[in-house]
Amino acid sequence: MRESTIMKIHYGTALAAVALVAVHILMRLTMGFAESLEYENVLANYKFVPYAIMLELILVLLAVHGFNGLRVILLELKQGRIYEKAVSYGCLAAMIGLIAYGSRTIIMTNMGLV
Amino acid sequence: MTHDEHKEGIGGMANPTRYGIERVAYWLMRLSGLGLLAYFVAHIYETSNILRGQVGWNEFLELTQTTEGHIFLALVIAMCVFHTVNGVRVMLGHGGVGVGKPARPDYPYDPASQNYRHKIGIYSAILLAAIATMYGLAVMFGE
Amino acid sequence: MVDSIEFDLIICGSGLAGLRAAIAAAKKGPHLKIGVVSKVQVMRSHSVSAEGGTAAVIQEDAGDTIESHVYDTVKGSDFLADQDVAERLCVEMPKEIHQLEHWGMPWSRKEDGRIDQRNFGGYSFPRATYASDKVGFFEMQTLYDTCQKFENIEYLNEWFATSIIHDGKKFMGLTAIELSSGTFYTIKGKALIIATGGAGRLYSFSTYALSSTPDGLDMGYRAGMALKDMEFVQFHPTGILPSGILITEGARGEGGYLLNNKGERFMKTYAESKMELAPRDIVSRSIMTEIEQGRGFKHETGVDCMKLDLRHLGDEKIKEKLGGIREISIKFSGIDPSKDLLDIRPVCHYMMGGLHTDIDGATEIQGVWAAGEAACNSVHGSNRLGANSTSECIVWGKITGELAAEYAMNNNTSDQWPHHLVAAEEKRIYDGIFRGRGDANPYEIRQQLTDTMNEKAYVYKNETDLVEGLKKIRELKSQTWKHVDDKAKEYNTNFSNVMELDSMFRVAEIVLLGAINRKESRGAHARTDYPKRDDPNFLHHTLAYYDPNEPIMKKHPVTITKYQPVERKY
Amino acid sequence: MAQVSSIAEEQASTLKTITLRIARYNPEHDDSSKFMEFNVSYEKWTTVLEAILDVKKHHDHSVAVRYSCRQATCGSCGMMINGKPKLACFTKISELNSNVITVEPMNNFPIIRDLAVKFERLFDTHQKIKPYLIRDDTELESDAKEFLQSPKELEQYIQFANCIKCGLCNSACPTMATDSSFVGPQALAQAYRYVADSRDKGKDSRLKIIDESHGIWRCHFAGSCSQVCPKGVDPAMGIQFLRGYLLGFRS
Ligand SMILES: Cc1cc2nc3c(=O)[nH]c(=O)nc-3n(C[C@H](O)[C@H](O)[C@H](O)COP(=O)(O)OP(=O)(O)OC[C@H]3O[C@@H](n4cnc5c(N)ncnc54)[C@H](O)[C@@H]3O)c2cc1C
Ligand code: HEM
Ligand code: SF4
Ligand code: F3S
Ligand code: FES
Repeated sequence: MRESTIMKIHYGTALAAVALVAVHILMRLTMGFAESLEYENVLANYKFVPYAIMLELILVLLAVHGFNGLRVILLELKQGRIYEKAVSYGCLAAMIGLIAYGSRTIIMTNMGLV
Repeated sequence: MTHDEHKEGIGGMANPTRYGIERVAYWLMRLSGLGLLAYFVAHIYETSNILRGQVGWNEFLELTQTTEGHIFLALVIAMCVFHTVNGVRVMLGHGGVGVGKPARPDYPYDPASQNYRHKIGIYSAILLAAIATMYGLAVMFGE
Repeated sequence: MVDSIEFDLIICGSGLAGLRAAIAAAKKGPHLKIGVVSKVQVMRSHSVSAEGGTAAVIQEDAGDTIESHVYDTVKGSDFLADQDVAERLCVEMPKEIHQLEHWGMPWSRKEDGRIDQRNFGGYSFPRATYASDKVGFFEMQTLYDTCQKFENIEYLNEWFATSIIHDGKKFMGLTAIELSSGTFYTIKGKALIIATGGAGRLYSFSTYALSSTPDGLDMGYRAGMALKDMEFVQFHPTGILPSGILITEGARGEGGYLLNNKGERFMKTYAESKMELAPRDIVSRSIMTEIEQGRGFKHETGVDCMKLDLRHLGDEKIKEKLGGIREISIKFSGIDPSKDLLDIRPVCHYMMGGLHTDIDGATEIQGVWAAGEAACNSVHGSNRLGANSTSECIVWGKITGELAAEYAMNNNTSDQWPHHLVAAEEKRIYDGIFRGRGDANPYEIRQQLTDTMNEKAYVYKNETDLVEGLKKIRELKSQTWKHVDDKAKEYNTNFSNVMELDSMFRVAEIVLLGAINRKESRGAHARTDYPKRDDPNFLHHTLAYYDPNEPIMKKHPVTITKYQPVERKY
Repeated sequence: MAQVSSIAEEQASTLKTITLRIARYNPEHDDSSKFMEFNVSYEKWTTVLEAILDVKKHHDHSVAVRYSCRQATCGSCGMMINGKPKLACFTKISELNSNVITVEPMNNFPIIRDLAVKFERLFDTHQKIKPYLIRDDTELESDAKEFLQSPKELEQYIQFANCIKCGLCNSACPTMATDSSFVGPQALAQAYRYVADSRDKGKDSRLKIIDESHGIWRCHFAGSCSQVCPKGVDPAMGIQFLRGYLLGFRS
């Protein structure tokens, strides 16, 4: 992929995340922080489909943004063909891994598999 | 390698003292990005405990409901707010917004891109991060 | 065995002349392998310091004419210029201004988008094309950047050329030291262009870059070429104190005044119609006369000086058109020209002389051309007009670049490589200089040499001073000064400094001998003991040929086409 | 030290002195860099370059240092002066306000010896971004009338054209400190210089060149380049404008 495309995604994910994370955190705060973390409330959140979709979105956006950020830092730290390939694919793999792991939580909770 | 090329290395990249506040912002941005990434990964793991049912969730929640946990969370809030606000500033800058206009430079030179708009952006990111952290601490410890 | 590399065309020197030649040659011969050899990194050549302008007739619609440019040049030269050469300069130059523009030169513009020009000394039309006051810098950038387009140009950054190898008639190669590694190389080639610039660091008070030493001239001289008209050294009226950095003539071109301690624009006494914009030789002499008659100032360093007043131009105009000298005067002298007067004094600025060439820039050795300040094709005669030098560099850069490329395409490298000459050169440098065992500090000797030139061969000269100066130079030379402390190979600037000093002795000697022999006053050569121009006896060029004992001095006729010498009045 | 001082030696009474510490290192022979200290006297206008050359003249001929114009125009004399990248010829001792002045070779450039560093990479990256007008060749090679350009259009790029290739920006940039493949602020600023020139039509081809994994995106707007530039070039500004094109903020 062109570096500009990657970086557009980086900025795009960040911008989209700003809005969504804000909602996510505000949810915590409107309810009262501790309350919001109670099991029932959390579970209820997960079961509310629009909220679950939002969580999934945040997950994808931040994983993409975060691991690309990590890739950038690692690329700048050290150079070399093999190293750079390893960093790129490594970050991609970690990103996919994290998304998969997080999605599992969201999907299973949402479908009531707990 | 580094020695041959006489690169300054991580120390030089990191050293925020020699240049202006812009360099400090650069450094905080990196740190907070990495910190947030670490928190994010941990957070995904943390929330996955919900799959272990009420007992599992509460067990894990207790682990974080300590003073250390709160301080850690406060730090995350700080990083998050700084990274977000500064991120918006950096994004605007990267798009060429607020970095001044090309003009004939007159001695003594004063680079237009290092202007008060971006400095205000940086200071407000720091300030907002501090306010949010305090608010967060108040909420967490205030119960 | 000595390390060896090979090019089709070698260009020694990467100032305006060298780079213009490289582009011309690369275009002419896209398959030629061209090597640009320079003792500084290519784009750092002295030419970047040129400030004020480049002369050309580009406003014929506004009344300027080529003819007028030719006449101004010839008159400015005090009729020692070869008039066919001057004409060539003026005819070729307009195209070059536009060519540079097409390559990206940021010329300053008029509101309607056309290239602007400013006033300069000795011209009857404002024809100095300018880009703020960083003309040479921007020209160098334009040429260097344009060079980057050509794949057949290679840059030998920081290679110090030491000698020209030839078989008595025909060029074969160069010897040079790569400074970063200290390796001695032979560079074989079919053709050579010498563009090693001026040698103003012969004087301690000088506008030149510290790298402007006579080693390039000396290299040609030792190879058997003549040095021509070396006695004509130009002193620019306005070198700022204490550094000697140039305040461009453009400052007066934009309307600056020269003031004496009575607050008068004293130039009215000396050049009523042109005032501050008379040719440089006249203005410099006027300043020295004022000082001698007690109407000068003392700078805090104790040196006599005069004042340059730019205040009435206003801050905005100074920033717009003279930003470079504004920076220089604030930084190096602590004076903001919009508020205070500048302390100035005549300063060594240009050498009219150089390696003797014909109108095409060809030297006396087959396959070798010379261009730019290192060459003397006699376009400037005994006094160059400001802004005509960058013009000369560009025009003859192009001419020699094309001719040398053509020659290189039609000739082969000789297979009889004269190993013994290379061995002799290696011995001269390493045994003679590097391992020289003197105990005098060469830097102090150099200081004394350049001070001597300053004192004995300044704006006004006379027999006694010149003879004393010559004696002093020879005495310094005979001291055991060949002393290179630094024994490392890598980046040994101690070594190159001493090689530069070695060349200074020979070239300083020729400057002084030429000045002693020329018993008249003409252009920049002003003798108090012979205050008049003497056309019957001295309307000729001076040639100096190398001889191990004493230079062989000869005369060479001046080409006069249209304009018979008359008295110069401004 | 100033050139006329030899004419007026009696001024010596006004002299003050400082300690000049010069980093000495020849990678071919030494294992590590060492500092040598010299006492040098100075006047209010003495520059660091003059002080170094004074040491070279009177104390130690072997100090390796690159210089030429001594008027901040040729770009030779960049070095670290008291920890910051500066031009030696454009830094007066009196303005440093310090009794000890430490000079070291510029960071992020391989050392040849002492204060002299290799510039090959800077020259290569400069060449890579096509630092010349791109336009139909027949137009460029004609020497007929000029392309018109108003003073306003000139102002769009003239500040970037002031670059003297001294490399100070590259030695200050945090990315350069670790990334030896980064094009660097010097070259990026020059890419912008030509893109912003109303006579040029090579924007797309230049944007393509710098849009790679060690290209323009490795700049994070740290601004150090602009803060150290001795010529007011402001590479940081040019870089953000270039990136503006790539992000579609500008056209
Ligand atoms: C301060 C100043 C301002 C000026 N302003 C103007 C002006 O406004 N208008 C104008 O028309 N003229 C001006 N001049 C004159 C003009 O700048 C010079 O005449 C012109 O730049 C000379 O260019 P050049 O190409 O001949 O050589 P230079 O630019 O002097 O270059 C010489 C080259 O030769 C190389 N070299 C020398 N010796 C060796 C060696 N032994 N081995 C390898 N390489 C070597 C050097 O490295 C360098 O690359 C000015 C001169 C000065 C001093
Ligand atoms: C939601 C608001 C956020 C915004 C607006 C934002 C914005 C940005 C921007 C603009 C950059 C590029 C900085 C540069 O190139 O100099 C960046 C880098 C980065 N971000 Fe974010 N980000 C946000 C959230 C996050 C989160 C939650 C994480 C963690 C998962 C994160 C991790 C990173 C990392 C690791 C980098 C690389 C650091 C660097 O290059 O300096 N960001 N962010
Ligand atoms: S941009 Fe400034 S600091 Fe960088 S090389 Fe050019 S002049 Fe030097
Ligand atoms: S210092 Fe480096 S990070 Fe960017 S703004 Fe300048 S290039
Ligand atoms: S010596 Fe030329 S920039 Fe300092």
